[in-house]
Amino acid sequence: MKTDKNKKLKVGVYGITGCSGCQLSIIFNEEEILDLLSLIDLKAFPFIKELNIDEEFDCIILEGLVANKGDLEILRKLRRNSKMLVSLGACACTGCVPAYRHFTLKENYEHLLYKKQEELQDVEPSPHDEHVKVDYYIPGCPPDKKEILRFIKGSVRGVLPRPHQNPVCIECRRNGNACLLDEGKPCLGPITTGGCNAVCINGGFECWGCRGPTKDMNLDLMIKMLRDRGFDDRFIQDRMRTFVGLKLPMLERVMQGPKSKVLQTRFDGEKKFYE
Amino acid sequence: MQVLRLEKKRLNHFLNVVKKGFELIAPVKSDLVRFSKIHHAEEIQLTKNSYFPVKEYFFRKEETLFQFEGTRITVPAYEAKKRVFFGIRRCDLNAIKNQDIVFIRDMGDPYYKAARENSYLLGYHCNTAPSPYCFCGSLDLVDFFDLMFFDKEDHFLVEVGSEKGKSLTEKYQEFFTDSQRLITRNEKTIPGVHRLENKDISRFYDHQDWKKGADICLSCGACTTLCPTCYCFEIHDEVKTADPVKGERKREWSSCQLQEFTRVAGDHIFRKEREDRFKHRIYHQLQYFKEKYGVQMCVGCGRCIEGCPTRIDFVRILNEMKNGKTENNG
Amino acid sequence: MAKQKTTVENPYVPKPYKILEFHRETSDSFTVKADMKINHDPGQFVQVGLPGVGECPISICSDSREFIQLNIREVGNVTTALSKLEQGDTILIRGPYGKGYPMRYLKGNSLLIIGGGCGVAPLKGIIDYAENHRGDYKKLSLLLGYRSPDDILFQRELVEWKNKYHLQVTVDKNTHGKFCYGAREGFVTDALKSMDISNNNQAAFVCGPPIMMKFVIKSLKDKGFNDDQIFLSTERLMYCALGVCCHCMIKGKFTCVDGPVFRYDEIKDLEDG
Amino acid sequence: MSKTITLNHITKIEGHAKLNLKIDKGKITTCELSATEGARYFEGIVKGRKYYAAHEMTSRICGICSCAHVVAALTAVEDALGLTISEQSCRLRVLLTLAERIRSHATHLYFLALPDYLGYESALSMAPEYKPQLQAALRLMKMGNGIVKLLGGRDLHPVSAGVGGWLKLPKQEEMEETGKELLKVKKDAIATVKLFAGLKQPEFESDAEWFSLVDPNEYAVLKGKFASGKSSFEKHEYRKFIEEYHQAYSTSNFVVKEDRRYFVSALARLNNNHRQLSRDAQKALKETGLKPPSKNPYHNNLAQAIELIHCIDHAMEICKREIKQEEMPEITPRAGRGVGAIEVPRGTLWHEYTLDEKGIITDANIITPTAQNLFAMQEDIRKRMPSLLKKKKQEIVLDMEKLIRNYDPCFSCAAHFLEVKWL
Ligand SMILES: Cc1cc2nc3c(=O)[nH]c(=O)nc-3n(C[C@H](O)[C@H](O)[C@H](O)COP(=O)(O)OP(=O)(O)OC[C@H]3O[C@@H](n4cnc5c(N)ncnc54)[C@H](O)[C@@H]3O)c2cc1C
Ligand code: SF4
Ligand code: SF4
Ligand code: SF4
Repeated sequence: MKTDKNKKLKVGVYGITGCSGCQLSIIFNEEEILDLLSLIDLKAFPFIKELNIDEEFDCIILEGLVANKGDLEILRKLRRNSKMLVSLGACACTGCVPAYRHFTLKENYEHLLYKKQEELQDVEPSPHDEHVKVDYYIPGCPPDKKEILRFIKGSVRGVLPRPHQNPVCIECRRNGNACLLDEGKPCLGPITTGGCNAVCINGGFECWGCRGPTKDMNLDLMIKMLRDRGFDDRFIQDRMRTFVGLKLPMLERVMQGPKSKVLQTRFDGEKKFYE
Repeated sequence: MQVLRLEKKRLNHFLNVVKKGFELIAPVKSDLVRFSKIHHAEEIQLTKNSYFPVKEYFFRKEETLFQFEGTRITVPAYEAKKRVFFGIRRCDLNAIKNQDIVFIRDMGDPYYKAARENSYLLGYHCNTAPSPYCFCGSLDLVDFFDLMFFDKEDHFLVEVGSEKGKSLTEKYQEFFTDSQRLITRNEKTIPGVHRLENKDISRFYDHQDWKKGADICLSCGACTTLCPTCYCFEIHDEVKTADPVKGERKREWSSCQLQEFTRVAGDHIFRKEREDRFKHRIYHQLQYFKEKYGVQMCVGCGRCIEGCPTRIDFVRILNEMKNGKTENNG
Repeated sequence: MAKQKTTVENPYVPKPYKILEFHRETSDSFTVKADMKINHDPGQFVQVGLPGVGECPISICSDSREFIQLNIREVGNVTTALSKLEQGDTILIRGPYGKGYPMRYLKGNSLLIIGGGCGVAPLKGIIDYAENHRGDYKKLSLLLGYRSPDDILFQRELVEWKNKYHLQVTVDKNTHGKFCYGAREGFVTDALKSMDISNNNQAAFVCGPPIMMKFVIKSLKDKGFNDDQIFLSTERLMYCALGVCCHCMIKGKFTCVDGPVFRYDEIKDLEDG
Repeated sequence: MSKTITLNHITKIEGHAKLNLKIDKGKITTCELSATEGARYFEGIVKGRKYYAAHEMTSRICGICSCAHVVAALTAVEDALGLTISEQSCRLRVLLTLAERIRSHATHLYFLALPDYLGYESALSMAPEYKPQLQAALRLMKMGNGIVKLLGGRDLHPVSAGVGGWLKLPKQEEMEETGKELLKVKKDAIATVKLFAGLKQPEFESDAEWFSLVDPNEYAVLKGKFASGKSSFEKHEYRKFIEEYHQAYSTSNFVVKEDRRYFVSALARLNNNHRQLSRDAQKALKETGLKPPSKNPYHNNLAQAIELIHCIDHAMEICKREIKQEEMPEITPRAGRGVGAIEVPRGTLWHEYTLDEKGIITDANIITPTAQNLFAMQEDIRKRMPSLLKKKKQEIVLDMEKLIRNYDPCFSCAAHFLEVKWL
């Protein structure tokens, strides 16, 4: 093959505002992490490295969202310096919980605002792709650690794994779970992009939609189903927006639209789960 | 075929003995009823049909097709676990028969074949429909089993359906006595399972009612996952981190209800509309398979309705199409 | 994991073949010649792959028992990985699969070959076949359309084709005035319209992007062609090529076993999007 | 001669922080340690949400101690709702917390702290010479992750712990299996103590007090009073003792107790509770020669290593216990205020929620260990500086970083942002 086998992919792993969980998800591939390092030329990973060589990268994997001016500067600089920018995790891809601030009342956090130095000035919490072009997304809060591996293993060979597009339900049913919607619980699996192996439902919890909406979601129907199960509109909005509110700009319109009111669905299970 | 008799009170004993020679798989109630490995025959429950079909034991959710190291390929040994399945209903037995057609007769899939060859299918005949969604009576199901257990008050009549079945009854002959009778046709019919009236759907392709189903479909794929006959799959390669020239090629379940199913390079999707995908599933079940193999693929277990989060009852939709009843659904 | 080698014929397992020749056709496509010695019909395809990357269906664009030629366009993972190979490398192939063009039944006819872009690849199989069985067919007319002169495939063969057959090449847009091979600016359909041709003892073979096929069929029908005189190649997502995985199913017909070549009357009702 | 040292991006810590030092004529004129992590206002955004969203959302404060935030939030919410959880649920929460501590300590010790001592820029570059040690670290991390995954459903941001109990309980066999695995990695923990006991630590004494939960029944995890050698108070009274204020150069708050700085950490726990360590942990402690209470913050690493042994022992005990099937309780919301204070890898974590009668969160307050330590850390740096002034700038920087990393600070946690007080 023509590819130069000695020329390893120059990779940098960085984080801006976030919980470091995504970067940990890389390290927590305990059995493969040391092997992984032999595949790539890890130029920078400040989370675990002192020496971080700031230069041209082939691939930057970036955790976290833009929350202050410093973040924005770093994001722009990394974008300039890298052939490829990968948004790692929900904060990076959708804004995650911190971006939920857009949907909360200003008075809830107003008293927390205070004077900060220039570079610490707040920026509206926002995912990477609101500011720069993103080449690949590894969504999820936290991202699936195997998915990160798959991405790295693929990209060193020039193969980008197909991004997941199927709903969480696909993996959930394959794992042999009972459907939580049948128990009256507000699971967002049907409108959420899978790839997490439905971990939340495997663990007994509902999907809160952290990996973002599927391109093919039937939002009208999802809203209708949640209403059938006794959840009010406030609940539905809050739940859907917790992780990916910024990626559901149509939510309000759809909720007010007429369609979900006329769909005839059937639900014969328990009503109301919470309260 | 020969019909034997097994006293009900001896069933558990029989199964516990079988369990010593084979892995025994039967329906168990945990949160839902599902087929799983039996530790004690007492765990088995026969009142409800299993929520998940038994197909995953033959057409596995994930199968390693082969390992590679560079371009050198090693095929794994095909699994040879000897298993006895107990409590499979008529619908699921026919589903296995239909998958046999595809995987064994048509293409000779060695993985499926090995799993099937090493299995003994012991059926359990439904005296009543185990779910309100059943409609197996509307389809042309046949007798297909190694042994079939007919539930009769205090005993089972056990019909022998194959040489394999016969060998089992001989091996465990101390449990069986000759019944001196045959199973009548009447005994083989299940009351209340004739819901599907519209069996030839070829002229309804452009019917407006498909929308009724498609509108309340989430494209979640529960229907195809829970279906005992659905068999589509995808193939992917996975490499080792330590050495990316080593790895394996894997096959895993897929679902025609997904947009991904027909997405090709350049992001073109052939069945982009939910309605097309929904329709495709029903047509494959009731028409295309029959065109190709002479039988309908669907076996009427009703799982795709019972397991669908919105309970899309395609049987009702089809019936309404036939009866010209187009109830306004918005 | 006790793995052992088995001798049972396994339909999923490809075999390694050497690349005899690697030739770049255009900026995004290339032709590979592999030392696979098989009998096949023109229009049939093989599953080509690389370990760790995957497989994809590619039509055989040659007609020989000594080797197969594949023309591949780089669009995704597998095809890009293949593009990095060179002569002497090994690739994994299984096949051939599908029903090719029914050349034997068409003996004595003239052949009208209409290709668009990378759709020309499978059609080259017919050209090579016809050349190898020159006496069996009357006239060969080739109508090949590309987006620009840079996209023209099989430039090595074109000179020969031009001498032997009736050849017309079109380009949608002539980007840099290099009018090679007598190419004309315009769409294939326009060239077809102005072509003096009838359906008399003539079979038409069409392969190209869906839109192009649609308009070509319309023009052919305007020229009096019957549905059963038109042969189409279809493309679908496929994984197994064995008629099982169901991805390539078009209303009950499997592209991989019932196709990829269909007579137009067989599938004209089948379009499901 | 004046010197300015700015450590703009301190590496090998969680989150983002910087240090600003100005030295003029041998005198320190500025010493500012600050979080530069963007403010995320978690306490603001959980307001208005229902009680059951608190743990799910605040878990996102920090990846490495996500279990801690989950358990602290659940404890606080249950406190507010007046809910008591079963003994088993409580025990499993302890196990979850211990598992997280195992992986967090292992990660910190080997990946963040050790390279400083061995003269490497990172653990990764240690790999050729120190492969066995790194593999031991990875085994410990895997152990911790495995338990978190078993109990919580996944490695980070666990989901199975819910308000009132467990949404999905682990199976008995899995617990037994885990117990066996724990026994296998215990030798790695013991080796870790040996390794860290052998490292040369600078002589230094901090002026701060050492606070942790103190529970008469066990080496405190989820219960107990907040105490140092000198004073102690109940968790509900925390606002009387802890005060937060803000500096413009940081996105994290500073916390001081009664205007005096204090530390929470593994070393604090060891100082206060070392008599309750497991037998093998006590034995290991004795062999190291470390005699608690120690005032030297550089001993925090060693304390973490010793805790590894203790956590494994404690976890093994829990794994032996039987798992009973339990239903989640019915919950009727009510108005109330609840506090959760638990021991997490880096010290004591506080969550407080006020609910209205519908169960909606009307007020929230979260104080993380790093926020509590920040001020004391800064003052330790100030105190240590004079003895370093003669050294080269490079060495000073290394020493400072080493000191900071010793506290195992987590700026992701600290900068979720607390409450403001103008200074
Ligand atoms: C019968 C047949 C003959 C073909 N002949 C040729 C040919 O001669 N020359 C040529 O350049 N191309 C041909 N194609 C198209 C070629 O198969 C696709 O371009 C190729 O699969 C893209 O694969 P990829 O992995 O590079 O792309 P990716 O987008 O990375 O594909 C990922 C997966 O999708 C599948 N896939 C994507 N697009 C297609 C597609 N259009 N058709 C089928 N599967 C697809 C592949 O199997 C692969 O596993 C043919 C397709 C079919 C069905
Ligand atoms: S539990 Fe959720 S993810 Fe699973 S099938 Fe039901 S809706 Fe889908
Ligand atoms: S199940 Fe939903 S919330 Fe859970 S990880 Fe997957 S996408 Fe995220
Ligand atoms: S289970 Fe129901 S909702 Fe889901 S894809 Fe099937 S028909 Fe649609």
